[in-house]
Amino acid sequence: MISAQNTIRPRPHTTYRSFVEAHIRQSIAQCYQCGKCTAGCPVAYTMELTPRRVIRALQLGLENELENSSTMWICLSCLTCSARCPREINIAGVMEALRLATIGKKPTPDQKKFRLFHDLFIMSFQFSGRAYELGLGMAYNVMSGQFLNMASIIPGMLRRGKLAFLPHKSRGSETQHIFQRLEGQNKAMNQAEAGTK
Amino acid sequence: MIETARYAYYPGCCSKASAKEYTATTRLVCKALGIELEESPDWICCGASSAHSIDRILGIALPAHELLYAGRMKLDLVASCALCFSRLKIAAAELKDDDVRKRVGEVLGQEIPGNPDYRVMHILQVLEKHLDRIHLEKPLKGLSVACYYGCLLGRPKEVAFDDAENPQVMDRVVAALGGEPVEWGFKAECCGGSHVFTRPDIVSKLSHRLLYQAKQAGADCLAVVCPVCHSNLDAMQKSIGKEYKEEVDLPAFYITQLVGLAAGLPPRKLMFEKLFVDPMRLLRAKGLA
Amino acid sequence: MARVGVFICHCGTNISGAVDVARVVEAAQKMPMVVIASDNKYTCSEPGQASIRQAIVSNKLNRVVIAACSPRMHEPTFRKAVSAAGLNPYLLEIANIREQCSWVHSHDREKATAKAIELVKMAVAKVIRHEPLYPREVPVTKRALVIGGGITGIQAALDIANAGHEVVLLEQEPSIGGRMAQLDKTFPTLDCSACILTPKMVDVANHPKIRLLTYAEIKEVRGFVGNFKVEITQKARKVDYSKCTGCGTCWQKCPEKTPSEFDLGLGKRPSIYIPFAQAVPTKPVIDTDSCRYIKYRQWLAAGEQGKKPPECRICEKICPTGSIAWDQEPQTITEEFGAIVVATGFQVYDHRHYEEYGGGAYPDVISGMQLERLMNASGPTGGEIVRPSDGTHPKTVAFVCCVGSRDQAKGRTYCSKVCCMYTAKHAIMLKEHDPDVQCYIFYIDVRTGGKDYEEFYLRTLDDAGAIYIKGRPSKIYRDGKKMIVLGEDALMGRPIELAADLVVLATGMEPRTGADKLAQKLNISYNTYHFLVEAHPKLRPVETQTDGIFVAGACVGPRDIPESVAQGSAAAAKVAGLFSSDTLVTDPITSVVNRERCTGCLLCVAICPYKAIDCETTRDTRVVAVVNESLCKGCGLCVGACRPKAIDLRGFTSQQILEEVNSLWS
Amino acid sequence: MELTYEPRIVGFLCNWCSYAGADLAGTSRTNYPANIRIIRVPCSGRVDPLFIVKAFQLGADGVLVAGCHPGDCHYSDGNYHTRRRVGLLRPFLDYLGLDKARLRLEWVSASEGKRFSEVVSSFTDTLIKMGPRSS
Ligand SMILES: Cc1cc2nc3c(=O)[nH]c(=O)nc-3n(C[C@H](O)[C@H](O)[C@H](O)COP(=O)(O)OP(=O)(O)OC[C@H]3O[C@@H](n4cnc5c(N)ncnc54)[C@H](O)[C@@H]3O)c2cc1C
Ligand SMILES: Cc1cc2nc3c(=O)[nH]c(=O)nc-3n(C[C@H](O)[C@H](O)[C@H](O)COP(=O)(O)OP(=O)(O)OC[C@H]3O[C@@H](n4cnc5c(N)ncnc54)[C@H](O)[C@@H]3O)c2cc1C
Ligand code: SF4
Ligand code: SF4
Ligand code: SF4
Ligand code: SF4
Ligand code: SF4
Ligand code: SF4
Ligand code: SF4
Ligand code: SF4
Repeated sequence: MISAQNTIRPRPHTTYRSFVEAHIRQSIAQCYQCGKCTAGCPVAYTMELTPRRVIRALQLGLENELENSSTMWICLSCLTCSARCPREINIAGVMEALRLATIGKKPTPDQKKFRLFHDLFIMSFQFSGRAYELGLGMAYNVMSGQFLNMASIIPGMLRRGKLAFLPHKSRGSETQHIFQRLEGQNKAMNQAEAGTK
Repeated sequence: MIETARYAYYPGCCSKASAKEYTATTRLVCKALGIELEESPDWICCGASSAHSIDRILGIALPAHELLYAGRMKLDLVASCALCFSRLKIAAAELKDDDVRKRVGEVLGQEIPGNPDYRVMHILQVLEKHLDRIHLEKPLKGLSVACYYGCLLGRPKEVAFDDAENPQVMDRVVAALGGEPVEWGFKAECCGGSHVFTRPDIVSKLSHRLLYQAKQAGADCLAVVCPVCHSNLDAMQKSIGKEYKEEVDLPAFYITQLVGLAAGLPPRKLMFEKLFVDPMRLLRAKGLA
Repeated sequence: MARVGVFICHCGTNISGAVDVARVVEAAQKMPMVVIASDNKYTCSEPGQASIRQAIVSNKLNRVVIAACSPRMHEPTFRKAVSAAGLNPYLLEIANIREQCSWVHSHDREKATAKAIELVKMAVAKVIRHEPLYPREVPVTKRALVIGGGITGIQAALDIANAGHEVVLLEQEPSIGGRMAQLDKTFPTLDCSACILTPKMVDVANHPKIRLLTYAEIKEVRGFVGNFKVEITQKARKVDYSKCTGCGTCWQKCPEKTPSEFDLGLGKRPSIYIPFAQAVPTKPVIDTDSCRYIKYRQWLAAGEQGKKPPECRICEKICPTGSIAWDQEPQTITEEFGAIVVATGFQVYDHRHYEEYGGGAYPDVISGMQLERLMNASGPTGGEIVRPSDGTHPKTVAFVCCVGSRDQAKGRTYCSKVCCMYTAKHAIMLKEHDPDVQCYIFYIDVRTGGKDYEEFYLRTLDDAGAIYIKGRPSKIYRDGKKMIVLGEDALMGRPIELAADLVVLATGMEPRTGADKLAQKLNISYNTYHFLVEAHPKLRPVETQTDGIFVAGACVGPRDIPESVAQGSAAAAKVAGLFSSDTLVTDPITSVVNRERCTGCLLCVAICPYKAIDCETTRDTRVVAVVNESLCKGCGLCVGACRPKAIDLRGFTSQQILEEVNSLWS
Repeated sequence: MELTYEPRIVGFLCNWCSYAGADLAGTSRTNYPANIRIIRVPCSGRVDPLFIVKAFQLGADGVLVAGCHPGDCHYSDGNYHTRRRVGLLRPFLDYLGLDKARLRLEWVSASEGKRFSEVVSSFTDTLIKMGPRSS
């Protein structure tokens, strides 16, 4: 990821930025780079682009750096940053927007496991209506290759009857239809958009 | 004679597995207080932290499904999980937007009435509202409780019902039970949430910080209002202790368990055996069991 | 019958170069009521003025029109000339045929001449409707009131008094001195605050022209420039100052101790007290909230309910002069002043609003002002810098800048201006007190605009070895004995966790609670934060929209001592200027109410920006508006608001303006 | 006839900003069309809508009201009242059968001599393009 070219060539008006600003209904030009968001973010210590720098990258139009970072996936959506920003910028919303903006792109190796988790989580209730923790945990462990993650507590969970062996179903399985209709809607909207171009 | 209060109730997915004791004691306590909870037979997952990360409309549509149910019942909707509460409340706010409402309606296959006012409450609010109904059989005297709210009850401002940094509702509830809420600075710091799968190191670090701070503040135990937080602070406690080479041993109760205890409900029904960190020694030491 | 004379100027060739003056003269002679029209090479020259004076006398003129340059240029000159010929100076109208005609239409002599004729016509139409107006002379009470006894008010009071005028210096607290009295050393020179302030306080107390009214408040302000009537409430001190010698026996012996406001809760003071050792006056007041005897009397009055408090009265017993006056009640004093200086200063932002920094719950997270008290040799710890929690000496000290400033989320967007500098000062002083101290300063930008300020800041790096960390912290919490500050080192782009023994919040400046109420009483403006508003931020920085009321110091905006002193002196100079004559001449261009037409709707009262309109009841019990001509500035806003056309503006009456319009088509 | 059409404009200028701005146009010898006749008022807030209506009734082709920029009023907020009053009057012009563009409200400061001459030029141009009044 380290590029040989470290010089920044600002491009303040990118589609990324417009997408993010439309999502949070605020202008990120308001950010005066005080760093309070990073200071309070519980996971900033493990991000390569901290929340303040994400905003900076947006201000300067450094799209590649944003796309290649896992920051928005490491973000816990805890809203600490948004709650404390002196300029009242919804930084958690910025993270959410960046997740949505990059969802169609090929994930970097580091992003993969987060995307996998979300996909599996959604799959776990897409058909039954309700999330199925055990299935999710096992599927994730198998597919991500991180076998030992939850291993230590699984026996305890079983002993306490805290893991159901079979998924619990919602009556009516409404979720399946929701996903179908959503897909239809998104397709229609994409077509409409392509049509206007 | 106390009047029964009725609410629509959204248990959330964890209620069927990891948070069985939370749901069970919520029902139990509510029953004891004359609060009726109406659960929708066909409730579905709110999508938690995943749906809104993948598709904005999906993140609203899933919780909206439940809002519509409560709307039909003309009841305020109560959630016991902080994460579900947050998603439901955010969805209720988003539905005020005409365009969003139209799209969500399409996805749900039903029209959503205009100008909707869906009221969402967290179980803490319900408990506080009906505190006067609790008959204190066994005041939690001498029990120092670190109330842990998690990051989502006070944020964002638009949906919060308490201060973002120093919330007080649970402290008031615990005080009303005769317990002693401790002052500590981490009531609303994040526990690591659902990163337990993807980045367990993060959960360990953040939850350890919480446990350590609670203990430092002189707490005997934690009171928790969210299954995700609870699993991180209770189930993971032992492995966190190992990782940080110090045994914590801080029982983490669901707030409903504490209410039940103070109201004199039998310990057996409060399902203390489901907790990973055994609270019985503490309760006996305090003369509460 | 109006007899109008019209005088048209050539201005050398400035006018005649573009306008055919002869034709204008000719046309003017034919205008209604014009008795004589003539021209002049240079009207404003002495011969030019003389010819007008002569024409007025010999033609018995009672109205004059001069067509020349802009009235903004020579109206005063010509008013004098007209008046020298025995005419009321307001029976003059000027047609601006230079700036508005010859100079801007120089390429078209025909059009310029035609326009000049019309401009003269308009002036004639207007002047016919002119009434004689008489400026009023009002006497000036050469006595000034200075509200607020901080450094600003002290400076203003001394300067006015030294100019030879009487001053009343009014202070709400028991002593003058303001916030500066609480400071230890002061940037950028590190003079000891008391050393430079106390002599001035003593000067105030001893100045024959200054009367000190401490423990007093403004109740009501009426009147206008030169003639204000002010009601002042003298709060009950419960001590008779005419007898008390300030011997100090009482406050040394009083058994009741309560947190000291002056030491911001870090120390205690007795119930009968002076706020600090160098207080002026050095006479005590009794704090009725904490005094035992007052509680005892309340207990008696409440029918002896509850536990009996001790009766005490020790002060009374030991006072050698019998000065304790339990039955003293608040008094109202009414005084007259010619000018008022408002110097009510600021208060320190209350960091309890920052819950993420502990909301005031951690004893070892203190404000900059509290640190001043800890550093001060006469402070609660005798100048020893210790942690409030356990009295140990802090070795690692973290500073957080911009607390309560530059923070829209907390409703304070402005920069408080002094906190960067006082934080630098604190870092230098801490190092001087204890060479083992290491300071870390969290900042967003370091702002050091001022003479020698940047050099002073650099000393924090060079001499004090302080480490500046760019980034606003997000959270402060306790871990064992340490306070942990969570910040970002924005220059490294990484989060930073700092374990400090003491955290100092550089809290900002905000106006005193109640500044808005005071401003309302004085009829001056204040902004959303309640800082007072000056007449012009650059060119009239100590004046207000209300004549005779001046503002100075930190009540107008964040200010340090050099600026506050400069403003105090500036306000004093303005007052002295006002007092330099015995009377004030008021502009007669004011509005006037036709009492018969007025329906008493009072729309005009609401619209007048100067509160110049009042209402009164006529003999036939109708409510009508009355204009206070001393307050009216002649803007004419009220005239447009009045539906029944009952109010009009002298010199610019509706009829006059309509005649001007009319003349263009007649 | 069309070629020699000279619209007549009445200008109400506040003493402190716009009148001074017009003076500055003069001292800097900035030429502008000679169609405007200026009436000095202490504050644009002194302009009674009646004056404007009267000017139009008598045959004015255009009326200009000019005052200090919002926030700069010599009398603190007179020009806000002006803005409101002129706003309220505009619909009334319709009723008189007049194009709204015949009434202009401009903010001209004492240092904007050039701007003043531009305002007069463009207003005169507009009125010439509109042609003589039909009512
Ligand atoms: C922590 C800190 C450190 C500082 N250090 C420095 C420094 O080193 N160097 C420097 O140049 N500046 C420093 N300053 C700034 C300095 O304190 C101010 O510039 C100065 O005190 C302003 O003086 P003032 O007279 O305008 O206001 P104040 O000092 O606030 O005085 C106002 C007075 O008016 C009185 N008053 C208020 N309202 C009323 C009322 N309604 N009726 C009657 N009386 C009233 C008040 O009681 C008070 O006595 C520091 C400020 C702070 C907060
Ligand atoms: C690029 C720039 C932009 C600025 N913008 C702003 C702004 O937006 N807002 C703001 O508030 N400030 C601004 N300033 C600052 C502002 O220009 C100064 O504060 C202000 O001009 C200072 O006024 P003065 O009268 O003290 O000095 P000067 O304007 O320098 O006047 C001094 C006068 O004294 C005369 N003089 C000097 N020596 C002698 C002598 N020996 N005998 C006789 N006469 C002498 C000089 O000829 C001169 O006319 C700006 C400054 C600069 C450089
Ligand atoms: S806290 Fe707000 S203003 Fe400060 S750097 Fe973060 S986004 Fe920008
Ligand atoms: S919402 Fe995300 S970016 Fe913001 S503080 Fe929480 S984890 Fe950090
Ligand atoms: S009065 Fe005015 S126009 Fe006449 S000569 Fe004097 S400056 Fe010139
Ligand atoms: S003892 Fe009496 S004279 Fe002495 S200071 Fe106290 S009140 Fe004044
Ligand atoms: S009565 Fe007692 S408590 Fe009150 S001021 Fe006098 S000595 Fe102090
Ligand atoms: S002076 Fe410095 S610390 Fe104070 S508000 Fe301004 S930038 Fe912040
Ligand atoms: S607006 Fe006119 S009628 Fe109404 S009170 Fe004022 S002067 Fe009288
Ligand atoms: S002319 Fe202006 S200042 Fe005078 S009374 Fe009317 S509104 Fe008030």
